[in-house]
Amino acid sequence: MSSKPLSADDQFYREYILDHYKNPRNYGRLERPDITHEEDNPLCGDVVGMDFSIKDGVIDDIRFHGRGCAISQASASLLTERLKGMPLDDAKKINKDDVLGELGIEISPARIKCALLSLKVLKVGAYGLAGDDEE
Amino acid sequence: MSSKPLSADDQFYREYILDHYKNPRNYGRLERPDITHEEDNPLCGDVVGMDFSIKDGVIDDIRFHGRGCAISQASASLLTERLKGMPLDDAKKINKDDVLGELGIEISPARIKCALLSLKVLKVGAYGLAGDDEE
Amino acid sequence: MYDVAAVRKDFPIFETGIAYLDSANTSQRPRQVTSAVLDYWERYNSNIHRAAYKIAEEATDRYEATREKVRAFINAASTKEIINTRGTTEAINLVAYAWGRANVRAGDLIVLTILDHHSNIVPWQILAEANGARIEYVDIDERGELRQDQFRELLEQQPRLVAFSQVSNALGTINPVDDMVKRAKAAGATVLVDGAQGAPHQGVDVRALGCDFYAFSGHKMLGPTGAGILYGRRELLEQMDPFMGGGDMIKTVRVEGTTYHDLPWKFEAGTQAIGEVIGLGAAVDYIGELGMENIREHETEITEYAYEALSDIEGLTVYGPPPSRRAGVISFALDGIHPHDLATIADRDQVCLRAGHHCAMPLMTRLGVPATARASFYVYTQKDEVDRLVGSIKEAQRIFK
Amino acid sequence: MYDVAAVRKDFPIFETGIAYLDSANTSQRPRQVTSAVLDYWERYNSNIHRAAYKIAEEATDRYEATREKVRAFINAASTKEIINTRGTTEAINLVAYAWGRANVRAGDLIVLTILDHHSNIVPWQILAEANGARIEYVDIDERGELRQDQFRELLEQQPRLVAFSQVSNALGTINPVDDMVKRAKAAGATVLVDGAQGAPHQGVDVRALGCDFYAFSGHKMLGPTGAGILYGRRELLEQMDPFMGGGDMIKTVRVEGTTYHDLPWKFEAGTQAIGEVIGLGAAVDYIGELGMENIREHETEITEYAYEALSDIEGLTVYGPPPSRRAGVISFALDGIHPHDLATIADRDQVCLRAGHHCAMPLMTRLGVPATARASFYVYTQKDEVDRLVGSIKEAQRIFK
Ligand SMILES: Cc1ncc(COP(=O)(O)O)c(C=O)c1O
Ligand SMILES: Cc1ncc(COP(=O)(O)O)c(C=O)c1O
Repeated sequence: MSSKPLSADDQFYREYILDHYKNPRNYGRLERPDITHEEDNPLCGDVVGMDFSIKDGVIDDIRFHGRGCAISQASASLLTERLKGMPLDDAKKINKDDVLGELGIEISPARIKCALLSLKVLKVGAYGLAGDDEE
Repeated sequence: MSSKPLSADDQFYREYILDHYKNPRNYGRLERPDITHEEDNPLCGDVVGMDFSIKDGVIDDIRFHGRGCAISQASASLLTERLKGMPLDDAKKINKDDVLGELGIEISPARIKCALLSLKVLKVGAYGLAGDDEE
Repeated sequence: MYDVAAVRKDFPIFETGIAYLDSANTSQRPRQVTSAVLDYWERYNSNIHRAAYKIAEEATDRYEATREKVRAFINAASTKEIINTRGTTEAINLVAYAWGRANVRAGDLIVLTILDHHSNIVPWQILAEANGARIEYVDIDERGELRQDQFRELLEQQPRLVAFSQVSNALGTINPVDDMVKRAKAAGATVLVDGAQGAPHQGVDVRALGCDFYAFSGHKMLGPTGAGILYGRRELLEQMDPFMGGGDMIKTVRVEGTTYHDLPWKFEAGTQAIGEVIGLGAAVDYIGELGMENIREHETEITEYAYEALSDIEGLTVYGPPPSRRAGVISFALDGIHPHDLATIADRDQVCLRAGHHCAMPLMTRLGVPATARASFYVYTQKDEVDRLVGSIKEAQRIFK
Repeated sequence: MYDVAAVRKDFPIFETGIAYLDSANTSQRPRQVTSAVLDYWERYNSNIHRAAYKIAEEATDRYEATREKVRAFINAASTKEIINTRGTTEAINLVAYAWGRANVRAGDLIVLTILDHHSNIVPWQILAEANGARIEYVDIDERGELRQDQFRELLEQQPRLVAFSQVSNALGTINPVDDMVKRAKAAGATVLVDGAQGAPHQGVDVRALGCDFYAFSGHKMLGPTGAGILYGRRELLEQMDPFMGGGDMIKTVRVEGTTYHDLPWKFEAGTQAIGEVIGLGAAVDYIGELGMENIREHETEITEYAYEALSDIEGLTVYGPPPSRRAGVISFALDGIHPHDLATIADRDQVCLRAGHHCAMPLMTRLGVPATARASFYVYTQKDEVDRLVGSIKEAQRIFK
């Protein structure tokens, strides 16, 4: 099996996704977050929470915590990188396609929820939006 | 269709069954029956009731009433013919096979209940036996 | 032109030579439906919603695709309103338990009709008994049509629930459901429409109709047994507690308590009839290809043909409304010949005819008959089958003359 | 000798090349089962119990023949004790509603276990909430086996109901059901055994076991989806009111009230999953031909083989008891690799592996894990499929190294 050439599924676990999984960026908690929110995906046990520090309408600082599969955690790590320093109004515009695009891999329907869990945290936590529109 | 030769199903409605259906024997009610009992087959709406007059352990007189298909009514008519004058102890021994044998035709599973309704009246009415053993 | 001969080619069972006149009971299933189920069994057989591999993803997708097909078929607002059940009966019981137990109180009035199927009567009798409600039945007139005057009087008593069928399975009466739903809603009632005979033959637009619940069975509309649908208005379904508990209808289960899944899964506990639901999706597709308008036209033609042919027979009484106000169902009686005897004689000619109370005993009692014979039609019925029925009836009359 | 290669030939799906290791979730279905259903569709497709013609008689006979086959399969005293349901979940809910609502009172104790499936937990939570009962859960020890000491203590409190599974679907633990039922009965409890994983793999003799209710699913034992069984002791079933109301479960329906049909039909409202029940009968036949003893032996061999192969892998933890006390189920975890990621990688090799909570969240919470990976086996599983799983695991470890 290990002699197999690089396949679509090795792509699935591309280096930088594994890197974000093993070395998550912005991991941890903020001492005094302006917003803090956590969501879980009970069907697979993935958990992602985010702490936001907001200054003048800009995401001044951000941390995430959680546990789960590589997709959910790498997606959260990638999203925090993108959000840091972003005006809230711009953050509001981030959608599914942005998040999936950033992952840059084909996500099967069964794993979509893992990939989008961090976006749900952003949406529900930061804007109080109903979180079920990706179903 | 009417030119068809006598088939198994014409047999099914043999002359004497039709005769018993159209000219039921012992049809009506007794004035002062010793036993009277009625059963119905709610699934098809067949009803058979019997009045018994018992003297010295013998079925001295009998009448049936009811409505329903040819099978249920002919079977009742045939059974009363047989029961009239029979000692109760002998009547007790009458079983499914006797009744079906007397009809002398092949009864499909769906019609068995029609054919045996009169036997059920006899059993439950005259002996208080549970009536569901033919199921 | 509707090509019934071509349609019949999709139904292998007709090669056995039967004349099938019992479609109101259950329909036949075309190859397109059975091969959809076979495809599931042979290529991607797996459980759904817990998919960790491709074939389970395909099963999940196709299972959920049926939901969308059904949503479109009945024009519901959202797939959240489409709940898979075993059939009409389970759908109605789901409402009677999950909505009824919580919402119907002692003294409340439930309005049903005398021509309804047992499945739309007994669940409400059980509920009424449990919660102390009372039931009134709308009567029929001499044509077998619901007495609208009496219905309106009953509405003045502000019933909590009104439940009736779109089409009577026993008489074929097409009820004026649009008007009845509108009036019942205006009177403040929750309204359930039993679409078991409506969905396959008339179709429905639940949003235009405005009912709260709509129930129907897949097996009466070319789908496999074991799959049917409850439509419920989202708002009501959201408020309701679940019916059955178990796998898949939960978000989290803890010793301390449980949170339930979102709609529609909240009402789908345990492994569902996956293959059958996929088959139902194929049936909806098949009906869509034939076109509901065409189906209706074809059925009307057959029904008029049969109505005339039967009415011509001496000693034959047809129950129910004129053909213009009935669906493809004809209930009738023959002088001096019990329906069962007729069915047995017809069976010899491979004519499949129903005889009995058609699960509508209150109606039979009302009509003063123990049973009727019933012929019912669908997409594949052809005139030749009606002719064979007429032949069997004449044969019976000859035997019983 | 059990010839697994020959068995596999009966399952067309294996021609797709999948290694199917998710049989505890749902099994595959052999040609013998699917062609029995196809035969129904193509030759005698019709509704049952209202038969007025031959094909409906045949459908009725075959539908009822399944009941007798199932009766013999579990050694029930009478077919009156065999009730068709959609599956285990509906069977348990039937008991929770029809027996539980009438018999469980405020303050009563219900004893469940921490390793049960949601379908044997949530219905009782709903019942406990409705009727004010309380629930206690028997814990597991470090081997994943039920703590019998604690079970006995709970029995001293004279629970009204005790419900547990014959075999855990998540860990494969074979519970000592004979002893547990005997003790629970002696303590005066009504006892339900969830046989969803027991019936397909161990079989059961309900009379020897002595439980009051036994539930299982056809789709986990080679049958179609949509058909499962509730066994209930006749005496209890007789006393119970019906669950759902509708067609076929009644004797007479009148405006003034309704009388119910005899057992078992009292509990089968509406058109049943006829084709699926017929398919279940074929599945019982198929299992009978293989022989439950042979099936068990084959599964033990595969399970031991897999247990050893997996235990040899570094960084892999197997949950639950040693192979001698487990059924054909192995739940495990890999250091640093989430079960979902493993399943996705396995899927690339067409290895169908389950990852998740297996509808046993209370157990997952107890084990302190969010999810496990699970491989499960059945009549058709061969060692080659286990080898392919091992390959996928190693591949995952390479990728995540
Ligand atoms: C132990 C156990 N109980 C109950 C169930 C529920 O069975 P079903 O989903 O077929 O209703 C399952 C299967 O998922 C199971 O493994
Ligand atoms: C009008 C009507 N309602 C309800 C039902 C019950 O449907 P099912 O038996 O599929 O649950 C039927 C069919 O028998 C029907 O014709």
